[in-house]
Amino acid sequence: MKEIVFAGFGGQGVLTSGLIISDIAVENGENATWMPSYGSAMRGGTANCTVKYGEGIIYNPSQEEPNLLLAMNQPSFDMFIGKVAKDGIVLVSEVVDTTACTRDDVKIVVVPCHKIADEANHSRGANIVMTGAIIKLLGDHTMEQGKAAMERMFNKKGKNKFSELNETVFEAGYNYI
Amino acid sequence: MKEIVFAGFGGQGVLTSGLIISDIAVENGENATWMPSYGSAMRGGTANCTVKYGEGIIYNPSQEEPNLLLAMNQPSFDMFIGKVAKDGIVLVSEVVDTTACTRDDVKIVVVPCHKIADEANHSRGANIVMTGAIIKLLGDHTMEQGKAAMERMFNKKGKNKFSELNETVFEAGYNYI
Amino acid sequence: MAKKMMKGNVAIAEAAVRYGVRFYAGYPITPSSEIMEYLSWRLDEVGGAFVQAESELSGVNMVIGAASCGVRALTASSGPGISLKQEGVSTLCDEELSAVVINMVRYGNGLGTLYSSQTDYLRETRGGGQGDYRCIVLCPYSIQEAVDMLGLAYDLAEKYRVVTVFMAEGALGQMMEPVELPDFIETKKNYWGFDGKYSYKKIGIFDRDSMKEAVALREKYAAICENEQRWEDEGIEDADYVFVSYGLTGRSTLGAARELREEGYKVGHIRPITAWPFPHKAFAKINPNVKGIITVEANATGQLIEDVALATKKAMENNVPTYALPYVYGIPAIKDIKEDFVKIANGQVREAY
Amino acid sequence: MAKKMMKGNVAIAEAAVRYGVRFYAGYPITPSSEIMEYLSWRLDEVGGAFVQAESELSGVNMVIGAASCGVRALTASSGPGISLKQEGVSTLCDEELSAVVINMVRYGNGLGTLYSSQTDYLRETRGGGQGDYRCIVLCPYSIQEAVDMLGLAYDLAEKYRVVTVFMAEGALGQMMEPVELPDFIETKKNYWGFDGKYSYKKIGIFDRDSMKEAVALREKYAAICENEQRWEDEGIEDADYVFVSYGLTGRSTLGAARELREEGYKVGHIRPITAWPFPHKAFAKINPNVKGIITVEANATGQLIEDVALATKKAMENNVPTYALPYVYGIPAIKDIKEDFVKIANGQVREAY
Amino acid sequence: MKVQIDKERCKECGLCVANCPKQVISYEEYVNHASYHPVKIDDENCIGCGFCYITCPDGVYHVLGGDK
Amino acid sequence: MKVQIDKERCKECGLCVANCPKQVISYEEYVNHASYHPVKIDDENCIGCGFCYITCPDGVYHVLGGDK
Amino acid sequence: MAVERKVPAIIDKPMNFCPGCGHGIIIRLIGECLTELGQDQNVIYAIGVGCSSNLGGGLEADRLHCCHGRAAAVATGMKRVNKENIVLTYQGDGDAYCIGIAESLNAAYRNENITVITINNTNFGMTGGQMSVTTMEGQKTSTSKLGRNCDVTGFPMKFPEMVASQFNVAYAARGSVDKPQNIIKLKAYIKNAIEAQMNGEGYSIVEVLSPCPINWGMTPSQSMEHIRDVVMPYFPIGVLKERGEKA
Amino acid sequence: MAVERKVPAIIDKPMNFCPGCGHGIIIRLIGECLTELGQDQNVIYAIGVGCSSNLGGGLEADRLHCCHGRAAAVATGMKRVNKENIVLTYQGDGDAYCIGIAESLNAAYRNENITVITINNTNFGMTGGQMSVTTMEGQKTSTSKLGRNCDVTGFPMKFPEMVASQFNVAYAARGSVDKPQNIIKLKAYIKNAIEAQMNGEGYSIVEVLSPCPINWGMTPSQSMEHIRDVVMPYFPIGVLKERGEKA
Ligand SMILES: Cc1ncc(C[n+]2csc(CCOP(=O)(O)OP(=O)(O)O)c2C)c(N)n1
Ligand SMILES: Cc1ncc(C[n+]2csc(CCOP(=O)(O)OP(=O)(O)O)c2C)c(N)n1
Ligand code: SF4
Ligand code: SF4
Ligand code: SF4
Ligand code: SF4
Ligand code: SF4
Ligand code: SF4
Ligand SMILES: [Mg+2]
Ligand SMILES: [Mg+2]
Repeated sequence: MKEIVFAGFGGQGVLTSGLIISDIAVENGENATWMPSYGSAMRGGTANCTVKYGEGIIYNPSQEEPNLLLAMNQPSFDMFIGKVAKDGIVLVSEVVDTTACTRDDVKIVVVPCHKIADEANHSRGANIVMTGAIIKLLGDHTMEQGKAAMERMFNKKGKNKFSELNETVFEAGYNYI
Repeated sequence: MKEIVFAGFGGQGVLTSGLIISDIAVENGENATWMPSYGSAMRGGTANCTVKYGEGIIYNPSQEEPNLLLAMNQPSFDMFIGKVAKDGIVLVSEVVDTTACTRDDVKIVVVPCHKIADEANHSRGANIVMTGAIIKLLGDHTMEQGKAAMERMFNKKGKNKFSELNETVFEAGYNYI
Repeated sequence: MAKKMMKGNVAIAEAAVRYGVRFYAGYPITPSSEIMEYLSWRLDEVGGAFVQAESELSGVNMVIGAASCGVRALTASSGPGISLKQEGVSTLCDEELSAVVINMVRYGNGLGTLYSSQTDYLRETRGGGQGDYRCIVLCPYSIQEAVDMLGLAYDLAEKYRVVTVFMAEGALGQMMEPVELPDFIETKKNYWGFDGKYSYKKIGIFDRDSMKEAVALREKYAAICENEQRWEDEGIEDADYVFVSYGLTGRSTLGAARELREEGYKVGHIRPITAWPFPHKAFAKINPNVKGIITVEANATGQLIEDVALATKKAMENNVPTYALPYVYGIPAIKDIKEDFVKIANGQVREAY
Repeated sequence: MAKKMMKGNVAIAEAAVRYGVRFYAGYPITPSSEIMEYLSWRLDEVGGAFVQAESELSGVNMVIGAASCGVRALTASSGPGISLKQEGVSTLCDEELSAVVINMVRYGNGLGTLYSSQTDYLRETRGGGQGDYRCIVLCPYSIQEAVDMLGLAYDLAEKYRVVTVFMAEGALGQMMEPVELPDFIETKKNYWGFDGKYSYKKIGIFDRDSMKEAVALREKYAAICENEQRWEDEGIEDADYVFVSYGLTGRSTLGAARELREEGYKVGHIRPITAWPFPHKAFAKINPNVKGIITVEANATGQLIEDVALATKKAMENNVPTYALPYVYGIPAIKDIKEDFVKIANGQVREAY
Repeated sequence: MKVQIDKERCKECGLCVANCPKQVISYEEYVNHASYHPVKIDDENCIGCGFCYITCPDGVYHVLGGDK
Repeated sequence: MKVQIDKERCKECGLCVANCPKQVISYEEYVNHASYHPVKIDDENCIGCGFCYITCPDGVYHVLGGDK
Repeated sequence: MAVERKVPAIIDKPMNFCPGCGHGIIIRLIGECLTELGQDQNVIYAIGVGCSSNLGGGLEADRLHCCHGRAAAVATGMKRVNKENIVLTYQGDGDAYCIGIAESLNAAYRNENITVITINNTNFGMTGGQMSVTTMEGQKTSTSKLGRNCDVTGFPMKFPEMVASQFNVAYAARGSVDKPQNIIKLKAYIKNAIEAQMNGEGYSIVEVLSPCPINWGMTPSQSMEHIRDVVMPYFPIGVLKERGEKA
Repeated sequence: MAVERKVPAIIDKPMNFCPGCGHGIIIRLIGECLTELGQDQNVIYAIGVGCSSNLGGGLEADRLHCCHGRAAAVATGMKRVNKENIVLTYQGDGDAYCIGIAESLNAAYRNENITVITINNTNFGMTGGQMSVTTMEGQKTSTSKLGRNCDVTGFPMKFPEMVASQFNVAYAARGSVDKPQNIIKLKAYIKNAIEAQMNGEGYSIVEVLSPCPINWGMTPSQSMEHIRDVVMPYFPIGVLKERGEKA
């Protein structure tokens, strides 16, 4: 069973990233849970969700010890770095400063997702870049499975007009690893 | 410890009679409780209360086995006659028909309280007639104690304009026994 | 002062004034209405404030407002009216405001009846509102005790900053018996009360830490449980059977227990005065070889029995059987209690726990 | 049909439609709002009715109205919103109307928080309204179970003419997991529903006899207790310790119990599916020499522990100690449960009862 | 007779008495089971106008239609 | 300088920008701790009218009084 | 020639009101209107708590005793699922305007297709005559011992005027039972209210000024005079919102 | 010459509203009025539940978070025992007019000497933008996906008009934060409301039209235009009941 925490500012799409990953797993015949942390309001601040997937029952769908942490911004990194499992992966965007981090039992991977997204003319696609990167990093699913899940997600939301751009940045993220 | 049930139509003053009796006892240094049966509304129908008095703690202030039942009307008589203690007293007004009563272990006393009250030009004083009769029947307190308690009661209620009439019918009731 | 016959609700209302209550808000309901009727004119005489609210809900929220200003505030109701106050009671506890809520308990679910009863025991002791707060629950067995205890109700509420629920059977409010009223105390304002000057810096909801508060709450409740259990007991050290019963029902049960003793049965009696904290300590004194513990209750399903079973389990080495005698409404007659006791003693009644 | 990732609240709302719910009234509150948001448009599609009420109080009374006409009616809320429905729930029970009330439990007294929790256990199982009614309380541990159980919720409510409280932790409504939705059932009207023709002669309040009804009520509740206890258990026959825990917290506890078994501890697990009637029968199967029973709970003070202690007392010969592990809010982590278990096994934790 | 009276229902409130345009309603000497003196009508002078029916809160009256 | 700015409070909502009669408000290149680009003012052309203060929901502005 | 007049079958059971109480008259009028409109076998009542509850005892029809104040919400639930039935509430002033003000107001606000009948006897009759929002200035009640002081408790509330002027309701009227002429008018109001519902026009309300001799401390006849002399000048009777009138 | 303008001390803490939310402006205005009237060290707030709750975080003053909808009742309790303090409620439209309609209305009805400030953003902001009684006809919200249908849900409620016309209140006004000119007017309304309370005139209310960019799905500036173009024509701003005016 894998546990992944997706964290960033509200509006950065971390909840959607989590959904895509969980959806891949379910389509693949595995079990999955997606658990948002819902705050006291509509208003800004940080957002995060926890996704678990794998064979068999998932006992506790809430956050315990993530195997992978996606931190899109500094507060998210600071808040969750201590919880990552030993030998876990910490995926961060280029805006995160990891120098003060004292953990040497985790692998930190920086992906310049904002830059990659901007360069692809899809500045709101930084989360998709990271989604691609996560799939590669975890190695449980293929790029095709990821793209199909993403497609389903945006179709359902009626937001498939960015479909091509999303594919581009997804691949870029995947291949960046 | 004595238990007395006062029952009649609403407005006939049975609750007041009960209060007077309980007040005599308390003034006399005894203990007493007065328990109304309060119905579901303001509206007519029957009213009753239970008074207990005597030395020491009164465990249960509610109706158990009255030593004396005052029944001002037929429904009250029918409702409570079965509950009267063995060797108890049943005091009824002249409108009550006791012929169908099967109990021979109680003493039935008829006092024509309406007639006595009417004759004294105090038609609303039938309950006071009965109060006097009860004191005599129970024999625990004197006529003077009874009159004093009655006086206190009506003074408190600001209804002492009938004070003389009340005394008259009280005495008449007392002496009728 | 000599004792005077007084109606329970009136005596309680006057006692409230004497113990410094200076705010009342509520909505009428039988059998508690006389409390507010009395205070509707009486509070004005002592410089207090009275509001007839448009509902119980609004009434308890007015009490929240007055309590937040540190004033002794009161509301009273019965049956459905108390249900409507539950959100407010939970809020009072949450904000650590102290107040007293009187429940003159009437019988029945839904609209219910006007009969006197003990049907709200589980709700009052566990809280019918959201969350897991507890109120101190006092249950008087005479008008005199009620009148005396109202001061304690406020003292405890203020000491621990909780709500005290004053849980009396409807009959206690409607009946009369001789009472001596307490003296007037000097009114004071709780230090945490608002004065418009931000003198007491009440913590705002966004600065609160629920995890820490949960720990503090548990400590507070543990302290209350340790310090504030109140009860009366009689003849329990050598008892074969122990009755547990509170309020007017407890008073009747006490009569039954004493008569049974006289008749040669070794029975004892515990009368909880605080329903929460439940008097667990009383159970430690019970004869270890007791054959059974029996509740006498005025409700339909047996409610007190749960606390009695829990206290029995906790305090006694053996698994002592507990029995419930629920008489639905009214005050159970001594005769009935005695008869039903004999059935239990003869093994004709199944234990509850 | 293949399982699809669905949000708990949405899956529950759609399941309600499929199980024949044709009326919803309520007022939004996090974390239950998505149920009403979904039904606000969905019920119209199937010819049902939806009303956004001005308050929870009004919402539950609208449900009373619809239920009195024999229609499957639903309301959902959380925290303070459920408190405001208590008078109505008591009334539904009193009038022997059936309905389902969903409580997506959030943490905290008063205004509280949005955290997922199990803080309303005692209220839901004992009734926060006036009187001594009981609601059937179902507590799902997965979205799939929730979706499957909603039909049962109505079937039971209608069989016994009571309210079923569907008590789920807030997280269950907010999370997603794979779900298969039930088929549509044919909608039907309960025979006792009003039709304007006085076909079913509902008894009026003035013709009722509370004493008789109390007896009938006890019989009904006894039948429910006898027939409707539901739970899952595992490894309790030979256990040294048995965990008892429900809902998502129970799911996490199951994980902890299995891991502990693998690590060599003889632990078992009971997961109540009905919180009322509480699965007393499960306790009869426990190893008579068990050393302790442990609740795992998401609240501040320990609530489930009361039912567990009562069931233990009732089912077991010996006075087996019971322990409470209240984790306040959220879903307790498997690691924490295991660590705290070890403390209990080492005698470092005091028993609750 | 233009009007029938259900004597057992009468509560002796007097509203019909006050509103009868012909002032033909008075009370019986006896009391009914609820101890009220029920109304009686002077049939001769009753005009069947129905004001008694209209004003009675307790369904005591039945105004008979037609030429009876 | 007629107006002081608390850059950390700005949420980049643009209300002041839209309401400045002199159109002298624009955004910084950098983001503050909450990741918003805070406002900046072209002091030269600011007339100290205070519309920015009036329309800002987040207390960013302090209009300095007097002849400063 | 006399016209036959007989208490309608659905309410033809003795009811438990005080002598001279207006409830009985109003209940009979509702029964007459329902019968004349052919709806007496097609009606569901949502009954309030108060002396109005006694209706439950006298009625041979579908009826539910609602929580105090909530009848309009209950009626909403009933009507939304049983669109073919006539749904009526029967409530006191305390029930509908004090504790139930939110439910009463919001049913009117939504223009819910129900009929609300409120009995305004200027006090809480059943519970011992406490002050209500309809209590007259200076009126003595058990919670206004010295007479109602409107400066701190508000002036008697005119609910029908409120909903007629503020919301898009179908029909609103106020009647009285003080004398035969007004009883006849009142019947027309009630009939209109039910017809409005039959036609799906939306919310209709009839408030009725009714005596409470027992709590007013008056004889029944004095009470009727009190309505005419004291209550009606403040609470004028008549139609406040005609059917078909624009909001 | 520039006039100094600075956020008043009692509210000078960053608050947690969305970018462009109107709450911040209104809160500042209240702070300014209190300060200018010398009441900033003499005030108790009864805060509603909704985005208004965030006020609790930004305020250095006595304040209580009330149960959802009940702030006017809480304020009543506060004022009755602390007559010298200024008691204000700060509530959303959902809080004051939906769940709290009974308490809000009855405080006005009693002419309780408190000041009520309601923030009308035509939806339940905090809980995800559900429909409110103030939601505009046709407005899409999370419980009116196809746009509000006023025929079954009622037309947007005008509470200040209601209490101004029906009850004996001291002062009622509606303002807006859509542009500087209106913000300046709004401040005058708030000041009048507080002054009315200082003079013991009774109940005062100011409703404020305020944007909810996040739930309206608009930018802050678009939201302000939406207020001007769509909301204000239905909810006109201005004084609805002048101080001293007869009821
Ligand atoms: C929640 C709740 N609160 C209070 C009561 C008590 N109660 C019953 S009827 C009533 C007032 C009735 O007044 P009104 O509606 O005017 O009816 P009336 O008796 O005057 O006809 C009250 C306060 C109750 N039953 N339920
Ligand atoms: C009793 C209760 N019901 C529901 C809620 C959930 N709730 C919190 S705020 C709110 C609506 C707020 O809307 P409004 O008052 O308009 O404030 P806004 O957020 O729009 O400023 C709701 C439904 C609650 N906290 N308590
Ligand atoms: S019908 Fe007319 S005249 Fe005859 S008794 Fe009745 S009111 Fe009088
Ligand atoms: S109106 Fe009816 S109840 Fe009253 S006196 Fe006449 S007949 Fe009797
Ligand atoms: S003070 Fe006036 S001119 Fe200067 S920045 Fe602010 S709004 Fe623009
Ligand atoms: S109005 Fe305030 S928060 Fe908005 S952009 Fe301007 S300074 Fe920043
Ligand atoms: S108390 Fe008043 S309203 Fe109630 S039945 Fe008696 S007279 Fe009628
Ligand atoms: S949700 Fe709306 S009202 Fe609430 S803070 Fe955000 S913009 Fe303001
Ligand atoms: Mg009334
Ligand atoms: Mg709003």
